[in-house]
Amino acid sequence: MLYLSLIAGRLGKAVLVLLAILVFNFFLIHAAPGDPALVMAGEAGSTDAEFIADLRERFGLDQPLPVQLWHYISGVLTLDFGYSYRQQMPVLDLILDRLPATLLLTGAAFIISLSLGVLAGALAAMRAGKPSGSLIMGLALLFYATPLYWVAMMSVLLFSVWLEWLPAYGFSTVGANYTGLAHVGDVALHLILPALTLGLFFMAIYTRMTRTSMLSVAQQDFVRTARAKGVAPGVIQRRHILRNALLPIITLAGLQAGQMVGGAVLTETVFAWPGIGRLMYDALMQRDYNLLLGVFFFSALLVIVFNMITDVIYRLADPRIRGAA
Amino acid sequence: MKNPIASLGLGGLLLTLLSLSPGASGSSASSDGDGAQPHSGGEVNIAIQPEPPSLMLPLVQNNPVQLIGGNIFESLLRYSTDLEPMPQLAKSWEIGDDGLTYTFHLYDNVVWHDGEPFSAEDVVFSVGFMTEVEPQARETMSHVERIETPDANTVVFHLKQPYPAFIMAFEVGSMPMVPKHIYEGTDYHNNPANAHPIGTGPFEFERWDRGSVIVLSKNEDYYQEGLPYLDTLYWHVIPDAASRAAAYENGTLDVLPAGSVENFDLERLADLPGSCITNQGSEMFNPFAMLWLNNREGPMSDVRFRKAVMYALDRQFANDVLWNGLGRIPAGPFSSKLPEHDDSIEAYPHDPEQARALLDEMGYNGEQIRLLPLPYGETWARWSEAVRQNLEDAGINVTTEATDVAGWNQAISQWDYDIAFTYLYQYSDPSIGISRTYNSDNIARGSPWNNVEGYRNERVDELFAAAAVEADPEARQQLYSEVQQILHEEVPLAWLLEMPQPVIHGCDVHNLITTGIGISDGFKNAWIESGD
Amino acid sequence: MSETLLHIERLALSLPEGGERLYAVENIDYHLDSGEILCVVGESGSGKSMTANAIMRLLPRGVNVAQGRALFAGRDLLRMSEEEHRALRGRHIGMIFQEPMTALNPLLRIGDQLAEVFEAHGLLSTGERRQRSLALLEEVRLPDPAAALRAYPFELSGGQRQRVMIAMALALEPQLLVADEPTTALDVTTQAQILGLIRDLQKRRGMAVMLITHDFGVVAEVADRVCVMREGRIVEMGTAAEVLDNPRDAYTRALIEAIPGDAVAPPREVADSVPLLSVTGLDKVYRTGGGWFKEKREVVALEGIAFSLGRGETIGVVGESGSGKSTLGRCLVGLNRPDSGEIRLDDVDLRALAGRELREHRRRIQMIFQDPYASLNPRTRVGMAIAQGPIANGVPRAQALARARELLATVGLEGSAAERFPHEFSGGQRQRIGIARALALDPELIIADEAVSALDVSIQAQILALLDRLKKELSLSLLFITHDLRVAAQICDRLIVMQKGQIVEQGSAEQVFNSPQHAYTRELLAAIPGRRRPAATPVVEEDQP
Amino acid sequence: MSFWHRFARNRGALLGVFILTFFILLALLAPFLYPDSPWRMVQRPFLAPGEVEGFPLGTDAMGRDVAAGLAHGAWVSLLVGLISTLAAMLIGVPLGALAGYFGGRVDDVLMRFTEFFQTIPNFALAIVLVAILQPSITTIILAIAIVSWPPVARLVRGEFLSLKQREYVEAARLVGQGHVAIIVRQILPNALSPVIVLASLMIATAILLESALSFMGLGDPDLMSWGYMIGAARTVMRQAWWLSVIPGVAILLTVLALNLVGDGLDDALNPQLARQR
Repeated sequence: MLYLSLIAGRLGKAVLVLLAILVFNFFLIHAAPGDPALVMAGEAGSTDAEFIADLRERFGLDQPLPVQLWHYISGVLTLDFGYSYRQQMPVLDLILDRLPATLLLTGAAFIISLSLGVLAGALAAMRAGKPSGSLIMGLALLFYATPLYWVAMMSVLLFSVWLEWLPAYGFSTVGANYTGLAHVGDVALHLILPALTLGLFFMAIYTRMTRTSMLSVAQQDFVRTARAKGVAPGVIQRRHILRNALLPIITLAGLQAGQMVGGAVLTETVFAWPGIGRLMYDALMQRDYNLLLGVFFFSALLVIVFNMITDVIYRLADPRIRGAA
Repeated sequence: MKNPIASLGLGGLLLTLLSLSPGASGSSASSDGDGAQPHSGGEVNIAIQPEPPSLMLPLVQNNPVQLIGGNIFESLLRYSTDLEPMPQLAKSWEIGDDGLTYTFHLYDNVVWHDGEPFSAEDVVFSVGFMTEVEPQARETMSHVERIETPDANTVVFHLKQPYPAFIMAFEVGSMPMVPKHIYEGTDYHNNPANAHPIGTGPFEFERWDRGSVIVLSKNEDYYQEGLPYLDTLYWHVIPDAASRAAAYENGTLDVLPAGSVENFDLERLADLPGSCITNQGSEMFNPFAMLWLNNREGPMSDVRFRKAVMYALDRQFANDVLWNGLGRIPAGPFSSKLPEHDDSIEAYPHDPEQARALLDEMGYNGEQIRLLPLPYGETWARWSEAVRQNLEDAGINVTTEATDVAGWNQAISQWDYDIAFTYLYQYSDPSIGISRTYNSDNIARGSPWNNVEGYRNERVDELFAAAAVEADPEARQQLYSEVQQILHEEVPLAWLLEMPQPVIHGCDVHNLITTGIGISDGFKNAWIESGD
Repeated sequence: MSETLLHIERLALSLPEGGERLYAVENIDYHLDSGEILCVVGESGSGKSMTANAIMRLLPRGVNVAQGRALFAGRDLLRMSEEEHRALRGRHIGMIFQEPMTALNPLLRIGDQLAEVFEAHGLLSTGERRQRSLALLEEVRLPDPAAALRAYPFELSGGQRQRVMIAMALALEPQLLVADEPTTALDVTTQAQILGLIRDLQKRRGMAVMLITHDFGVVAEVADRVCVMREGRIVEMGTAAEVLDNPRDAYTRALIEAIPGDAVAPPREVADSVPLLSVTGLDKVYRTGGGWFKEKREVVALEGIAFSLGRGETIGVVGESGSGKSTLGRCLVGLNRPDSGEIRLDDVDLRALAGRELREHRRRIQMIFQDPYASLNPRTRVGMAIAQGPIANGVPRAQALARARELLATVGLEGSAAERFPHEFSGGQRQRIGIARALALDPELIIADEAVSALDVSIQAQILALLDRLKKELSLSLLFITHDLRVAAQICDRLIVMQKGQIVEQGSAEQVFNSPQHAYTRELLAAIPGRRRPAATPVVEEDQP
Repeated sequence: MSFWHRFARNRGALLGVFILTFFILLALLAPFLYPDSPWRMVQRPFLAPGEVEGFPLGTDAMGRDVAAGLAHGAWVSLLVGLISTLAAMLIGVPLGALAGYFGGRVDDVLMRFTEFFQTIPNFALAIVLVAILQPSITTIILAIAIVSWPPVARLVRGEFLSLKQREYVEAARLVGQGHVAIIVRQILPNALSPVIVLASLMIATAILLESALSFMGLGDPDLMSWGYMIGAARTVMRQAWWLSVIPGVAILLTVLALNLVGDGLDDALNPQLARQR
């Protein structure tokens, strides 16, 4: 009951934040030079003022900004995200079309980075001061310091062009028309490079964080208690140190799962991944206001959802929070 | 008077996709003539960038739409690489001796993709459709007094006065045929059929996975026996140029339309085994790169400054380094491709000393000049860096103001720039592609495609006006020569390059380019060797 | 019955280079017989815990065994393999620690943590482990042991957790129990219970206990034998009776004498009849949570508090943690805002004032804080720390700094201390600085909140003496908040006993000690460790550092 | 033990300082080492490193000296990193300080505000900001600052929340110091250590962010930065791999060095604080 009301409270707040983001972005976007009519007219090479005026009228861009905002917001409140000026399709359809790809990419990157990162970090913590531990940390630092897009470029060069092991871009093999398992395998193959590229940076973060966290937990009194009980070192690491060390990582993971959506813009561009990050970039360049706002809305929604999931997981993981609720 | 094709032309600005060869022909021919026999079957993979907003060519005419839409839609005619009219939906045509009647005889076995028969009524409807939605078509068709359809397969246009360029008006991008039975009486922009366009072309729309691929499949009921050869066309959406190059390299892609890879990559990709490059297929458009110089204000209003800019530019370097030496340096405002080009005009040489001297003479006080690059990829970015360096070497202080496409459009159309990159299509006639840039009655805020530099010269206005209606070729040439001499002397803007538009494709793809608009005219005649 | 269980021979533990001394402990030599309680006593830094840590192999990084042996049932604990040692830990040697709040894994249920002891040594089946755990919790007298098994540590109080720790340490019936300051973090009544429990279990099981403490009261309560340490060396060892009654070493003597006795200081002159401070009807409720969807929680911190304090008088406020005594102090100085009630200073109702006027009067009440480490800004020079108050009240900077130097001298520090940073001083010295800061605004009333409880006994005595002197010299009034009745007894004229936010008893110190009226007061008094022993008269003079 | 002593004990941190010093010197000396504009086309394009004397790192696609670009780029990258971090601090520190110090409603409002910025994916926001304001060094710095201040605010708030409970802060309140004095003199100096550590890492992140923006074509077109060099080299990666590798390695080393220094600062600053608590 308390749980439910808590979630209801969070939802209420989330709706407010989302609305605020929409309004903020609305004005931000309209502050940009040019508008969709001008872009489309420019593309079409049309010189006719009537043509541009016609476009503006068709898009409702001839109305005062507050009126446009009001239309937009009242639309969103009824889950109508409007029409993409450029793609001439409902924004919601466009986004829902692209969302699964982004979720797949970020989800895979997230799982890879979190699992490998925590594993590496735990190993590094247990081998702290030894060469193997330093090696892991050195690698983590290297991954952390390397620009994401650079890794992407280099890995396409290496794995797709030179070694020809993996596809260079795209979501699946075009024209192959795989079905069932073959399709899944095909997508998975395409997923490897972008997911690794996107995950590498975050993996480095988790590695560093896990190690730091474990080393600091290792200093705590209850670890000493466990040692005094005669618990085997491996069990201490796992049951006592790692478990407690994971708490701050859960928080971080929640924050970063959301940020991955933003980070995906670069990855999606280099790997031609048909996700919402690229949709955003294109919409921005084309001043496709409705679409851009829609993408912002959904990526913010993702952040909020991830945060809530994090909260729930944190509650499950930490009895103290559960108790305080 | 403007050809509707002009509307397409500047769409090329988005990312040059159309091909046109200004003189230099490709290193290897892609078309017929290598002896192999066409055969049916197979698929071709083509890069498409950016992803088109729609495939409804009659409503949206930017480059990616036309690249794909040219396969779905057709017009009455096509035009050879020598710009001669060829049959398309019209199997033959006659022009009255008075130049006032144009009679088209249509194929009688044409059906729309949905199975409905195509008839002369559709032609009349399409003309009405296009004049309603497209300003350029409006202008072209303003010469038409009335249209008659004596029978289902004949259309007759009666013009108000002679207008020789009318025969050039039936290119697929300017006058695509629209199915009357679907669009009549509907809100064209919101017709559900826009998502699944219906044409008469050799390929039908099959599938569009947004962000990934657009698939067209063979029109089995095509009215020309045996055509098309190919079964399927895959248009791959790959936003990154390097990824497109990689995809071509590993064999995923068969065709890279002009502009889909950066110029730096051209030579390498063309040199790959089994790779061919061609410069043909953009004869109809004739793209011409230049710098707008804002004649209204600051140093640019002084002709000495504008000349100094011409002297400062190292155009040879740009052509060699950025355009693989495939372009051609223009002497004046007319592309050397045009017959009206005056060969006696000499290009301004690269001479920074001369530029400096002119700047000293005019008393240029070192004021900052804003340079607006064209936001269409790396080649243009590099070019603007080179130009900035050229100008600085001549003593002009330059700051670059980068924008995205929308910002560029805004700045140009609001005249908020000092020097700006652009390129325009000159087409097949100066009255279509060139005069619009210099005519003073074409100065109007709000469009990036008119006389945005603000140049005014009554004599030039007169000459252009007279030349456009001059029937006698010699007299016409005289008028155009005078215009060229005046403009060359007054330098209203800086002429950079007659741009090459090379297409790279696997040599196993044959008959790729058969007309003056190249790939945009569709894969009707193309076939692939392996045919797998 | 007494066979030697643990024998430590010439043990020396080296400290990392660059420290203040070379060895943490040196030349340690003692033995522990089964069935006896050995108390290792010393002040902080004496190295009293180090030996135990060495035995348990829990030495901090950088501290190493330099020489010596620790024989447990004939085997050297310091040299056996880690595996062998691990088999002993928990099974033959149990250990409990000072801080029960952090010594249990917050994410595991009590039952799992208990069962882990058996699991670590591969004993019993899962069901049996549970049964034994339950029995153990019963044995340490935890209320509702079944519920406790399912509970997480945060759901238990400090005393309950310490009982769990004891149960855990005793689970496998070890021959030796090492208890490192097991009661220091606990309230006095809880402390008494835990000590009783340890004593009781030790008797029943006949195990040996090494109890490490700084409190001679605790020693008096439970020790069979005593080992006194100072600066890493043993200064005195003997039976409890010998050492307590007849300390041979001067340091031991000083320590024992420094324990505030439980006798009341000689009755002082009756204080000014005109009260400086009078408090009536003070209420304070802490509210947490709240907001749209959260449940509110209310904790009553103060309820109907009323008392008055005369000029030059010292009142002690005693009570256990959570009794509201600190809240009272904070309300008086204005750090907390009471919900209702009156605080009158010389007939001025502080609660009715605001702005400049309030500041003017606030100045008259100053505070000395508990933690000498937290009460000074580590990045502010000592002189500035003292001068900041006067400067904020408009005294010119130079003048305030000069005055700060004088005040440092007043509290027994050199004037040059003004130029240094707090971390260059010891805890006792810092507390003197804190006092100097409180004096800088020439207050009439000083509130000392647990001002000596973080200090070693010998230092405690010095600070108490200093306060006493200052009070007389500067005719200050003092409100002395403490959980330690022995300390209160030493310095206070009158006592206020608080429980759960209410005053349960107040009266002269003598009265409260000798004839406590309220049951809670009696309980508190009874819980004072070592109270049976006749107290030594406080003779410590304040020594100048 | 002094700060420097502790810092110097960390070999990684020393290495970081060494690398960083190298790049800072390179940046400072760039106008003297390469007085000409790094944009000047001075030789044949695509010279490999060492191919022609005087061009140790070769030339780029336009025949510009890569070494000159690297030196001038060091200046831009470090400047962007430093100033945008400073700007983020200027937003984040006061907001975090006010939220943490006053708590309650102020905290609520300021934290909602912070959350708001954290809810928008930050790279996306940076792209939008730069695209909308049009790319220039100022807008890039502004955009980086706007997307990177929230963690600062959160950190500072956390520090303030815990430090304001410190007895010395209460003591300052008792002796009558005002809010401003307490925030600035009592709490802020003690909250600064973790902020400094965070700042060193943020400089690194800012450099990465700038390079990513440049890579997307949103860099300042008049300034030669490392990110620009990689972005420009992307299209010629196959012809001249070194053009993307050289600035890539420069970014990598700088970010690495900043992280090492950050770790060193963390080691050196925070134990001291822990001991003083």
